[in-house]
Amino acid sequence: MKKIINDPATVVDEALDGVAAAHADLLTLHRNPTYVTRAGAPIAGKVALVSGGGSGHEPLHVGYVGEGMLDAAVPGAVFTSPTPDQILDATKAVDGGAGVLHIVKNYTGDVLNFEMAAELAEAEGLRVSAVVVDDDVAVQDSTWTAGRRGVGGTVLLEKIAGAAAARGDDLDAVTAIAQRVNSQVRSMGMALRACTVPHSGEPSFNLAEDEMEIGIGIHGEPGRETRKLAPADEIVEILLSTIVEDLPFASGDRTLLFVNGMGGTPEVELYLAYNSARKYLHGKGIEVERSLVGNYITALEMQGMSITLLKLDDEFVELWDAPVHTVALRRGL
Amino acid sequence: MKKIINDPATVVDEALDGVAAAHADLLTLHRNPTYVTRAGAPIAGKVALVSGGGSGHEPLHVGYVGEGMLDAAVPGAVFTSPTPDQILDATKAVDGGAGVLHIVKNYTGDVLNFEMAAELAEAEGLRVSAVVVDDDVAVQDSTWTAGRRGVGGTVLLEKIAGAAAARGDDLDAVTAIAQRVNSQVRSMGMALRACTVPHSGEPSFNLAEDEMEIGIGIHGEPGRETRKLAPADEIVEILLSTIVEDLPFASGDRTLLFVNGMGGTPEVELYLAYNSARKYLHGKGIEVERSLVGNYITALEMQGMSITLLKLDDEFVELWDAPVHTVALRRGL
Amino acid sequence: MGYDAESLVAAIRALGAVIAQRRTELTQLDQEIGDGDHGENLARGFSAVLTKLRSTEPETPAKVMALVATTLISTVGGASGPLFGTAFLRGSTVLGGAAELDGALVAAGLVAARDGVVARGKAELGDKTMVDALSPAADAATKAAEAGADVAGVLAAAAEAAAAGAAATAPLQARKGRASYLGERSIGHVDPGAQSTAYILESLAASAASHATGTAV
Amino acid sequence: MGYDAESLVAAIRALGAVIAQRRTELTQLDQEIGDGDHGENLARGFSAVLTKLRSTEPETPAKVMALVATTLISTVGGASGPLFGTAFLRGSTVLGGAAELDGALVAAGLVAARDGVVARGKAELGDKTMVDALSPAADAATKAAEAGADVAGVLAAAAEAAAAGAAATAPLQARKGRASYLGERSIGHVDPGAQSTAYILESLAASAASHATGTAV
Ligand SMILES: Nc1ncnc2c1ncn2[C@@H]1O[C@H](COP(=O)(O)OP(=O)(O)O)[C@@H](O)[C@H]1O
Ligand SMILES: Nc1ncnc2c1ncn2[C@@H]1O[C@H](COP(=O)(O)OP(=O)(O)O)[C@@H](O)[C@H]1O
Ligand SMILES: [Mg+2]
Ligand SMILES: [Mg+2]
Ligand SMILES: [Mg+2]
Ligand SMILES: [Mg+2]
Repeated sequence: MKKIINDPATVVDEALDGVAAAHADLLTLHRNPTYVTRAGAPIAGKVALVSGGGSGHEPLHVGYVGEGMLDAAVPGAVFTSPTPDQILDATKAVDGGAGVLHIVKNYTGDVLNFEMAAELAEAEGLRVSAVVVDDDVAVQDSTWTAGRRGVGGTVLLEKIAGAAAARGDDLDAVTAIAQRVNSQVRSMGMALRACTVPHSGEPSFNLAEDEMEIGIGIHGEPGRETRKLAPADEIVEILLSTIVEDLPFASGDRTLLFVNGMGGTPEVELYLAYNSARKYLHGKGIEVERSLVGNYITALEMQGMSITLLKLDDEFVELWDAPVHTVALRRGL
Repeated sequence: MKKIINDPATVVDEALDGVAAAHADLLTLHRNPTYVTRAGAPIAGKVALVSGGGSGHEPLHVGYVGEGMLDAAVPGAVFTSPTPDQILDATKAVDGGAGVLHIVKNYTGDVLNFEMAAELAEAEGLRVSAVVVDDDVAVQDSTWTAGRRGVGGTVLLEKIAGAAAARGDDLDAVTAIAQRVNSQVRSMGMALRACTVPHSGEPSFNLAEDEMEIGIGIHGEPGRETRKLAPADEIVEILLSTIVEDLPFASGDRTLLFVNGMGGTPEVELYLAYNSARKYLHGKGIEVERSLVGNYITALEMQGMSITLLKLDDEFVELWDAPVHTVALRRGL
Repeated sequence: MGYDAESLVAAIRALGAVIAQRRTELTQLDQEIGDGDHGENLARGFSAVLTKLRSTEPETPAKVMALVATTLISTVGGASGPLFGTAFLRGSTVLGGAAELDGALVAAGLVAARDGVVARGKAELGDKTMVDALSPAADAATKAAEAGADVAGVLAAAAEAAAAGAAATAPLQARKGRASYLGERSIGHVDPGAQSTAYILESLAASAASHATGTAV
Repeated sequence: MGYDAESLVAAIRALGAVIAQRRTELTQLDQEIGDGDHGENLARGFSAVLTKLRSTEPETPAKVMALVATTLISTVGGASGPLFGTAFLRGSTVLGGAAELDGALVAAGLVAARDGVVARGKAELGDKTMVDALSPAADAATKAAEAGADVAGVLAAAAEAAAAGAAATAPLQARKGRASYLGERSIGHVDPGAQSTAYILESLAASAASHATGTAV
């Protein structure tokens, strides 16, 4: 296994020490249990946003802790959701009296652990609401299944809901905006090469040199389908056509186009795919009004990308453009 | 070859179209010949900074075009320096009457093409000075050889010299600061896995599963030495001990520690290495006062990292902290 | 000698060793249709349980179960952490203040565990989850207890049913948990959580059996 | 029939085809001790030259050389762009207004080209660069011209010397260009720029030879 690590068991802890040391102005790292809070937390009277999940998706979520976005992030082991006591302590640490929104990606583990934490927090008298992000159109949705995964839409939701909380919206309003983002955002991903989880030491799936995996998640899960490798334009069309039909997005719609690298994809390929995606959307009369291109929600060193499309309205644009000061997203501060 | 591209011949052009579309507020892309200028260029009375080099190192240099950093970037083909006509036109486009500083990484191709462009620009009456960055301690320096490569130090130099130009320093002063950065910065890199240049289609070198390459550059060149893969702490020590002895850095020195990903390294490994590097420096009494961790000067999807250490003084700190607004670095704007 | 807290602690210790041993195998199962951490998750949890048991001596079987439950909940994470945690917690509640276990209590504990997991995870039989091992185990345990079986007998019946249930997950298409994302591609693989459930009951049954025959575990 | 601008254009066209053919080979050489783009760089440059020659008909050999020079400079990039560009530019200057080439002019052109490359790149003989092919080629050309050789004869002598010079770079340790970063690891590989220089002269010599014998190139 080719990794710059000392010991698979201490990867996350050592990396968090690094993050805390490099960004001491922005973040505070708490231990026993582990969670990260923004400078100045709790902010009295502001709705607090707490997210979390397995590690290995960096900069998600720790990279989004700060003014205008998350108040706390709760990192689990690599690709493993955090535990209720971590989430509970983070929730209590950032509650400023206006309640706490839990932003949960729709994975059974994340949902169950956040649920247990919320029950415990409510038992202690806190107000907690939750939004479960499930934007991955690669997964067939149904009330009988675990439902769709939360992927790229999470980043956009954390930014927009964070801005709503920063401008003073109350818990119900912030929750409603978060839910509205989730209802208007769709994503799909693909991989050229799998990642290797440190404790396993083996690639999480195998692809031949001329194959790609379509519909992957962010935990090294195999996707829905293995296909022959195709040109970028074709890959983009596979992903975007599914996304566009799902919501559906229609001619005249205003959108935010987010092309995300899975961690091992060079920028030149991401911008090339972004360019291709713009052209595809242009052909459908869909307007790209805001953009995000880069590694924002990753699966360790996986090579591949995901595309996320959010339907915009004036309020979303205003909240997206609002100042933010985190490790991974910074604007106007 | 596993890449999200359409055609090896058009990779850079398509990606640049994507960059220009995604960041139209910050950048203007020019064609025939190709170069990128910042919004509002030329800025009358301000020294202009122009850098450039082969593509494949993104976000370098296009990602550093903007207020407080570069006025223009000149991208060549992948890993191939741009041509004099590109550099000349970029130089003329951003000259605000106060002269132009060329920031050149020390590769024969970059040096020769920038030299030719400077000769042509001077023949047209422009004032051009140049700084050649050569911070890579992996390469033995000597007046008889091509000398050391320019690597991670380039990013820090572009930021600091850009801030000096933004505060109104004249060409001689900006050039002197740039040269001073170059004299105080040292870097060294390593790889776990090579990258594949699109037109070649083959990895630029091969390593066994238990090997790493020490002293690599940013163009997929093999390094000075192939070694058995080692724990992160040992890798960090190999790189940092060479860096520290070279300048040399001494106990009590104030530094900026920059841990850079080569494009395919997950953030968790970069922050882990950063943490290890901090501990190593702490053991030597060297103080880390500023930090940069992430993919800032890459070699496509290469897996690996470089470490850069800059000796700080008050002026460097002030210029490093100054506002900047580019695609890849943003602060206070 | 009855099956008291000390007996249960010994069984949990043996279970910890089994989990450590099965770590790689469970992780590999999870790599095929999940995210490759199930063995790692349980190993982390049970190693924390063993550490706690070095400094605590719970007085009743219920307290042993509660210790296991809270430790798993706070160290495992993932889907299996809250689910196994809930299972042990519900089991603990059923045992009440009893100083010793008997067949009926064990069966009631397994039924409560199953109901807790279903309430939390909302999986049904056939969704290809740990429920497919735990539910037949609870049913078999109930039947055995009704037939008068002792702790060892009830656990033996439960373990056998769980093993069969786990094996029977292979041909199913997952509808819950990560494996559900794979749709039809989940078919042909045993569910890791069902398999670990079977191993847990197998280990508890083996401990109870040697306890019954006075063999050291 | 003298060796005029038209003859030289035909030779450059043939050279363009040779470079396209050698693209992969030159890139592979560069991959061993450089960054794997040398063949790509030259192919891009000469394909631009061929495109330009479709719409322009330079009147003198010097103007053909100048067209090649400026096109290479503005399309090749890398180290070899300015160096080959300089070589053709200096060669062009030496040819002046001559309508036809002769052996002496070709030799003088090669000497000027070599001097230009050395002035720009500051490499010395033995540094493992294109100079190790170009310099012996210029010397051999001078000798052949002094002995009265014609264009074909001078280029044949130059090509032979360049090929030998290129081959002789293999055991050297590079002191200039990217290969120098490898230190001792650069030993054992032929320098790509020396090899391409040899191929260029080989192609030009072949064209001159068939021109002399009236064979179509
Ligand atoms: N909704 C559910 N109900 C019951 N069991 C579930 C449910 N979802 C997942 N599981 C069980 O959890 C197991 C996976 O556990 P683990 O790998 O530790 O967690 P994660 O899936 O979060 O990585 C699955 O094999 C399955 O048996
Ligand atoms: N200083 C120099 N003087 C002469 N030739 C040089 C010098 N530096 C490099 N070269 C030649 O350039 C060749 C490499 O060209 P190329 O691969 O196109 O450019 P780059 O090295 O910029 O990728 C080398 O093989 C060598 O022959
Ligand atoms: Mg998991
Ligand atoms: Mg090159
Ligand atoms: Mg799992
Ligand atoms: Mg080269």
